[in-house]
Amino acid sequence: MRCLLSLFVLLMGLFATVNSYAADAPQPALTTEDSSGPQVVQPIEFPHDRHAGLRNPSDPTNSDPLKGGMEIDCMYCHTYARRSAVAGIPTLQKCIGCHQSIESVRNKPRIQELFKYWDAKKPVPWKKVHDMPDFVRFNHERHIKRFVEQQNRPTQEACGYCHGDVKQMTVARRSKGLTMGWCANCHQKDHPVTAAGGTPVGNQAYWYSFQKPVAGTAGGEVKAQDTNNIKAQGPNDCWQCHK
Amino acid sequence: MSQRHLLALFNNFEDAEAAIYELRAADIKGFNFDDLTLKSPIEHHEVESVLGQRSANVQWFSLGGSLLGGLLGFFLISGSQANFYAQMKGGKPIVPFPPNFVLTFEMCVLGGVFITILGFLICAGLPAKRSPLYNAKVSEDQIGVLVKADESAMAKIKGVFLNHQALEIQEEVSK
Amino acid sequence: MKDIREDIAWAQINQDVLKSMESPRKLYWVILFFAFAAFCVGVGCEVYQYQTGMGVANKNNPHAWGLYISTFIFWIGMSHSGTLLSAILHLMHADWRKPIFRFAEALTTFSLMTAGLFVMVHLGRLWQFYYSVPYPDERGLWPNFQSPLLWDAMAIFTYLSSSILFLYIGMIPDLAICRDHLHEGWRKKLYTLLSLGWEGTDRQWRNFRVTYLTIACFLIPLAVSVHSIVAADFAMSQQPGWHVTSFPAYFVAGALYSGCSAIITLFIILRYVFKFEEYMTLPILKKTVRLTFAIAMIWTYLNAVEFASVWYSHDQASKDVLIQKVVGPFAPFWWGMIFCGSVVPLMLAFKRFQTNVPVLFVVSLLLNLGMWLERWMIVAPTFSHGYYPWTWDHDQWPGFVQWGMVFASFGWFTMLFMGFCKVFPSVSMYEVKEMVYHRKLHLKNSETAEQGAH
Amino acid sequence: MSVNNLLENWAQFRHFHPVDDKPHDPYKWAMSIDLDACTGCNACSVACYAENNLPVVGKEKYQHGHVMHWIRIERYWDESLGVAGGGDFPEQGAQFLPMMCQQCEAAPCETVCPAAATNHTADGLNSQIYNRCVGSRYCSANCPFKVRYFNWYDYPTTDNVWPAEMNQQLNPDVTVRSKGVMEKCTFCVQRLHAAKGTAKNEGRLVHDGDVQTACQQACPTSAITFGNLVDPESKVHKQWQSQQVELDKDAQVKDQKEGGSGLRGYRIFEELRPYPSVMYLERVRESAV
Amino acid sequence: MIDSGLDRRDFLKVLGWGGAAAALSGCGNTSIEDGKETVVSYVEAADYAIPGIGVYYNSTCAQCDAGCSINGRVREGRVLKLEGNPASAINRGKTCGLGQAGVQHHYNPDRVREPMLRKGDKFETITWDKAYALIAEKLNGAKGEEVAFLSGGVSGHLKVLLGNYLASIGCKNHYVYEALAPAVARAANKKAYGIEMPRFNINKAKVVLSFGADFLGSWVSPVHFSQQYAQFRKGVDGQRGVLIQVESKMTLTGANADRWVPVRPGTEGILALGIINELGMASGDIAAAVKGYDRIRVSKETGVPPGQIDKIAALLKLRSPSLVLAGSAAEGYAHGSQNAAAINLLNHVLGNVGKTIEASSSVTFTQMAPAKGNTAALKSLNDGLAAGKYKVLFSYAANPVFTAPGALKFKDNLAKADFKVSFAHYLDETALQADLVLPLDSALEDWNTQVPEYMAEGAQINIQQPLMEKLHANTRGMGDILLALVKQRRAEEYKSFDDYYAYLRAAMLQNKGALGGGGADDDTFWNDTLTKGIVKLAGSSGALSGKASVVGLTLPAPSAADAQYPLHLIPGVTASLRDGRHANQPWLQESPDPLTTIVWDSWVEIHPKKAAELGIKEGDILEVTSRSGSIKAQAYLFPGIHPDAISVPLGRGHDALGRYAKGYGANPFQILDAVFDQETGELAMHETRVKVSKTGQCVIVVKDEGSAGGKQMGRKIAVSMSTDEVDLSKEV
Repeated sequence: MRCLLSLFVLLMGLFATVNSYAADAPQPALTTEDSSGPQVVQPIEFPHDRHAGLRNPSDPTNSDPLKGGMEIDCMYCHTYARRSAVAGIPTLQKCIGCHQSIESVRNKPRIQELFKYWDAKKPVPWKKVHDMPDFVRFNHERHIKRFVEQQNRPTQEACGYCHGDVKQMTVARRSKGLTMGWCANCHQKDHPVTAAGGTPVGNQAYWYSFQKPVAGTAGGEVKAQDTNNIKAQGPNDCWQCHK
Repeated sequence: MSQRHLLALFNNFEDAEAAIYELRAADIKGFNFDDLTLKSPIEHHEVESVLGQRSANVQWFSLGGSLLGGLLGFFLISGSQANFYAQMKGGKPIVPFPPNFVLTFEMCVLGGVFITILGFLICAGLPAKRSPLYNAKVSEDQIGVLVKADESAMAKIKGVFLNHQALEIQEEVSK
Repeated sequence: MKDIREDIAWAQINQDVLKSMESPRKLYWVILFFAFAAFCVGVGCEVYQYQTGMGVANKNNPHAWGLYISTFIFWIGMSHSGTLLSAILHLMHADWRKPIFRFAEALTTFSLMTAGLFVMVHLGRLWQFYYSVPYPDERGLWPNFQSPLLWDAMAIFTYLSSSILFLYIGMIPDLAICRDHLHEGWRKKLYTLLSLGWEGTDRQWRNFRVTYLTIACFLIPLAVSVHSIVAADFAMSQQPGWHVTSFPAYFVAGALYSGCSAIITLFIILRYVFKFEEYMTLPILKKTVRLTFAIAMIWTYLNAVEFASVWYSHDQASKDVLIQKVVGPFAPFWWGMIFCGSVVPLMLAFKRFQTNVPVLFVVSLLLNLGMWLERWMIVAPTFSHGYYPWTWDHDQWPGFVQWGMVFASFGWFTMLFMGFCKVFPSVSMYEVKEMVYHRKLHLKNSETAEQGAH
Repeated sequence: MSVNNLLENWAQFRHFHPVDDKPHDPYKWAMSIDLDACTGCNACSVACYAENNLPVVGKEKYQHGHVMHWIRIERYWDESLGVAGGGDFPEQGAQFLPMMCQQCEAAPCETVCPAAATNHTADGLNSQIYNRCVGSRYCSANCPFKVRYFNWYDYPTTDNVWPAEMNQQLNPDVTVRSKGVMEKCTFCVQRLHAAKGTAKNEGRLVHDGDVQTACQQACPTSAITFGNLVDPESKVHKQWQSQQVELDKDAQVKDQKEGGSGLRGYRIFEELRPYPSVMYLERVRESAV
Repeated sequence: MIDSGLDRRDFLKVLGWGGAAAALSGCGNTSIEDGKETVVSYVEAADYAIPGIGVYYNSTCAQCDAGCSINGRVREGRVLKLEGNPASAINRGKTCGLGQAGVQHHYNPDRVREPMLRKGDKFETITWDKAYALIAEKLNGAKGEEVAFLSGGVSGHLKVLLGNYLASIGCKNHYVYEALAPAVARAANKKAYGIEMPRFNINKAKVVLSFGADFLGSWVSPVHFSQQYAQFRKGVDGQRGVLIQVESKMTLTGANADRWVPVRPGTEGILALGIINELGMASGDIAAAVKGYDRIRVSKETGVPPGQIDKIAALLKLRSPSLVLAGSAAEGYAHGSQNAAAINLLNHVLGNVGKTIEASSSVTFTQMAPAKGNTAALKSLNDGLAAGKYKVLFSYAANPVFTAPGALKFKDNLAKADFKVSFAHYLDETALQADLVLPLDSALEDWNTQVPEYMAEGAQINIQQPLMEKLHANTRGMGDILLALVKQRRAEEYKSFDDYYAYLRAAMLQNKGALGGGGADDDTFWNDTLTKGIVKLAGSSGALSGKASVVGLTLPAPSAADAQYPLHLIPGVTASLRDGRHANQPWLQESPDPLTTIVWDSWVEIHPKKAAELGIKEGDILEVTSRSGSIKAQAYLFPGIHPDAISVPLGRGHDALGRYAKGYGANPFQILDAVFDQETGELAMHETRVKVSKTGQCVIVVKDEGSAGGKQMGRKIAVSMSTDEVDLSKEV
């Protein structure tokens, strides 16, 4: 009889754990959260740390490349990110634009390599680093608009959510999972959904924006106080990212 | 005093039954009647009247298993439907009853069957080590009675068995 | 005539049954080879289809489903025979089932395994099949629990695992016999392992009985639910000709029907091959045949109910599908189904055929053919003639890949079944002993009673 | 804990859409197609091929019914044509009907997909997620309109579907489907999302006319109108309203009027209760000739 | 949408070409771009070129001569899709299927990529310099009159440059050949209205009576007419327009008509006169001329029931203004001009001239006006070739080996020319016969101006500009080639133009004032022009001058039955394939014919009754034999055709033109008899008589229509209601 009892305790425990784990939006720990993606060998070993890294505080003029970066804004080069779904690679012209007047590094092998491409009028065959499957569509523009323009977060922080701490890297390397669960995780945190009564509806159902209309939007025009609400609506169906 | 095993083989169930009756009535010192095991090629219901009602608990496992399965089924399904943020079906609620009940039923059966089997293994003590005395005849056509008793009771028990036309008596070699 | 002789020695039973597990004859290997070859045809077809796309099976836009699904239902249906014999008849204390239920259960298990293959073969993206399996994943996604296909998967999984367990549990005492009476070798090790140390003690028997009974209780509603859920795949959809209330009952009847006819076929084969005349006696066959006849009539009735309800409904689309079946391009197959399913079984009503083995063999094969046609007639015609006339397509017929796969499923099943027969006892020895024992007891009691009356 | 969640928000989870719902907010994409204007010229269909990366399957596969046109033009003759008592010639011309996914509000396809690859979106579309699809084809089997198309072959790697150069035309905003995947008209969801993104950036809603579907844009007679049904300013809203066609009805009130309502709006297979989002306007036949 | 104001040329120059196309997408384990490792990046890029964002450029559709303006979506340097340009009066932002498929003309894998010279049976690749040198050499050895230039319809600056080139080599033999041009209509219109192509205001008419004019499908400017048609259906003054189509084979327009009137082939003119007679509105010599055409006689000769004639006449009388159109079906006979004249007379009688038929504008630069193609040109060329008059023959944008009637034996005659140069996009049938094949830029890579023949509102010059960089390095624009060739003779005159672009720009700027750019500086004007893609001009408006006249109007009695060849062959003109030059665009091959829904193949349309008579069922392979040859095609039972006629669609049956065209279907041009219109000398396309016989083979017809064969089976799918039930007034 005792064995029966203990068995039941065991089973109920099993039930509770399986059920709560399975039903409670499983977000298993990401194996790739801190690990890095494959090391990509680029045609030119581009030093992100040198360009975007923090200035050496002791030497604000920073003439020595070994002593810190130049804190260039991400979007100075990746200028398409705020205007397009695609962040894009800066044009070669952009690199040359600065480097033709930076005499100090002109003779470095990497810069010479760069100028070789320029002279041949050939684009640098940069390799993909953050390569998503073809059926995944990420919109850079919307994320920049939201984090940088609306919430005034620093660019490097906002970009870093997905791209990692690029200012520490030389050649960029994937450092976040970029899996679907990883994406969804963030969205669930940032777009909490509450039911009509105000209770948070778990971590699900962006869909409920469907039932909770933004006040006064039935018409074409929107009241001023609602515009933020419209801007903030996150994805609520699979089609947002897969189409 | 050390205990030893003794296995007697009978040609048919009546003989074995008679022998057990006698053993029970004899009340031999050094032999507890509960230490008697009947081994047979088929099931004999009648044995219960001889050995007394020894309980079978498997059905409780079945009940528990099916309840567990059903609960797990319903909540796992409903819970995941409530959490899967994009699984909206036009014309249907997010947690619909008819499909969930179907699956609850299946889970109920699944849990029931699995836990019943588990219960069977537990209650029947399977998988078991083979007992020290075993004869392949038991799985063919003979009835075996296995007793465990003190050394001192052995002779008496043997006597009883022989009285009832035991075909063969095997004794555990003394340690 | 008696179901079984009371005076068969128990040792004889062991000996006869174990003999069937001895090294196979040459013919066995030949048949096995052909079965394997047939299976390989299917593997070849699947590899081709997997690499090229489903189009090679000659399905198309209206004909979304084809022989895969119909053959799937066919095998699922066949699986109900085992449950019928071992569970339903067990609960009804019909002890004539005892010599034949083991192979029927094996039939259940293997036909389910065959059916499962068709689910896989049917998928357009087999390599992604795990998307329809409920498990907590990184994506946070679940399959759609509202889909009858998912219920189907769940029901089949439950049914298959329960059937395997049921078969196995019921076989433990026999495995112990095998362990005790076979020579050393890999088999002995296998049986030692599988018999879990069964010794036939009173405690083991007691729990065994309760377990067996309980699982039988579970299996009956399960089996019914499995085929009603398969019916739900169709009845829950909007296709004309599928959206029929009587489908679950119709499917279950059909399932039992095809299961029974498959049992007759295998009964005859095993009886002949293993010389089991002592155990698989003609009176048992007769009982099975009568059962089959009864179910055939139920099936015929439900068939008629379906037609009648469609005919008297105002659902023009369903009516069109029915007319299409009767007079359209599918007519030969539909009439074939009616002939094999409703006319041929009338022969079973005659006593002289009920024990005529050659006739029964042919009849049972025809019944199976009829039941296969039935499934095809359920699945295919409505696609060619659905709601939307613009997409009607009467010119599309299953391609060789589909036929190859159907053909291969029989090879696969034969392989599994033949393997089973040589590795496991296909007649339950302990239950036959029980049967003999009880018959003997009964005889003795009645003799005593008679004597007393004198 | 999920059980808590279930219990606390039970009412939300037992909510039936679209019957229990307030109107969609802020978007419900819908269409209306004027059959009197449609000439059956096929421009919409070709435009769809161009926009949505539809493969050209070729003669052989077309013969086997493997064609992938998301929007097809159907040509119907009068029922009386060629039968006893009817005429020998189609004297009233033919009837053309562009048929594409009707984006049903209670779509029969959604409930049956085992992998949940087709779902309902907040803006009232019937989404098809290619990468989630396992290819059971149940959705197609259950679609009364038969407007779902299955990738019977791997068209990206099939000869002469997209040979070199031809593949440069592929729209990068639309996934190219591989074998074993179901697909269908999406109401040009890539365009809808682009328009919504732009509108969001500007803190407004999408206005009528901001976005056109490819078929609508091409249609030489402007027979196709597309827009946001809940926006009272949109043309599609006005059309639905003036035709008295309501989204969540399986029979329209106007149709019960004796002597007819004089209105042309209808939806195909309304009585099957899928609540289609496409309203057709009946073709008009001149009674004077 | 971004309409760029920047110089398109600069844009193209600065675009570094990564070679790799941008990430094409795929799904699952197969993807076109799967495994591509590199990201697309540019060397330099203009501000507006943003990866992931489409840029839209205006240009002109070159798929047919209607001159629709298009708006191409370009992403990552690739043109993806063509939309209509809303600013154009011709198509107002709309396109037809043919226009949509323009990208497939550009990306077609079977384009010619290198200049090729014939070596025996094969071609070998040569350089452009060598090709030019060869042309110069051959021309030096030939007198001006020994050179002939065959082209399709050309207009704009290309036509000017071509004219200059021909003048420079002293060639006066420019044959402008279009197989399906409305040439008879032009002549008839000129006679009736004083203008070859007046403006037809379908939208202003309450009744349109069309004699075989497939204005919704392929006639003159279908996209424009389709829009007018939509307005016409919405109605003038709340009255929905009524369309009556008279023809022997149902066209797309016929399928949309309120009343489709099957008429005995060739008797359209008789019916028109019969209607005039029935109307009783004519007077004087017209009334006298039609007097004999009473309803009984007309009914007997045309096969149209008298009651039908009454109804049509009554309706025309009741509802005014109306519009009567004479289309190619009525004109394709030896008496085609007479038919057209009779039909145009109806407009005069009904008083439509000036109301629904108006004078059209034309561009003031007459040298840019389109050289209008016709089939009479083919005949003279053929005669010349047969006589061995030509040593050098150029051919551009025409494929006479495919489209010439079989009876002309054009291919054999062509062989008599010593040196044949073909400017070609693809190796079509004609290019295959050439000695030198010069690869052309596609219409989406090339510069040009285009002046449409049919002007919608005012006059306009359409700009055609490159939407992307050249796909193949060694193709050249026709303008560039002509410029290079003309420089061989007149190097001094043209030395300031590096290329055709410079020529075009200079030519446009020269007339800046007249083109509406007065006051603007050159760059602004030029950029503005390119941005818009259209130059709208006031244009010179000719006046309608024709008078109703019956002089010379004699309609022959319907031809007697031909015992040997009992059936009329009506070559079907489909909206998407036209004369077959687009047959290599797979979207068009796979786009079902609207009426039969057949794809990828030719068919013989035959009336079900006739088919029953002949024991023909759908899918039977029929042999169609005329006096000039025979072809084989599958039978399709089609109720929309006169029982005395069969129809085989044009455009298919290529034995060249690449993988999508070659070997699909049959070419009815091959069996056309060489019968010509008596007045204009145009080919009478409908005069061929044929017989059909079964070959015994049978196939499954590849079509979209299902087994229900276009019936709805009582399900309410495509529903219609009659005008007395409907209340259109409440509609939005």
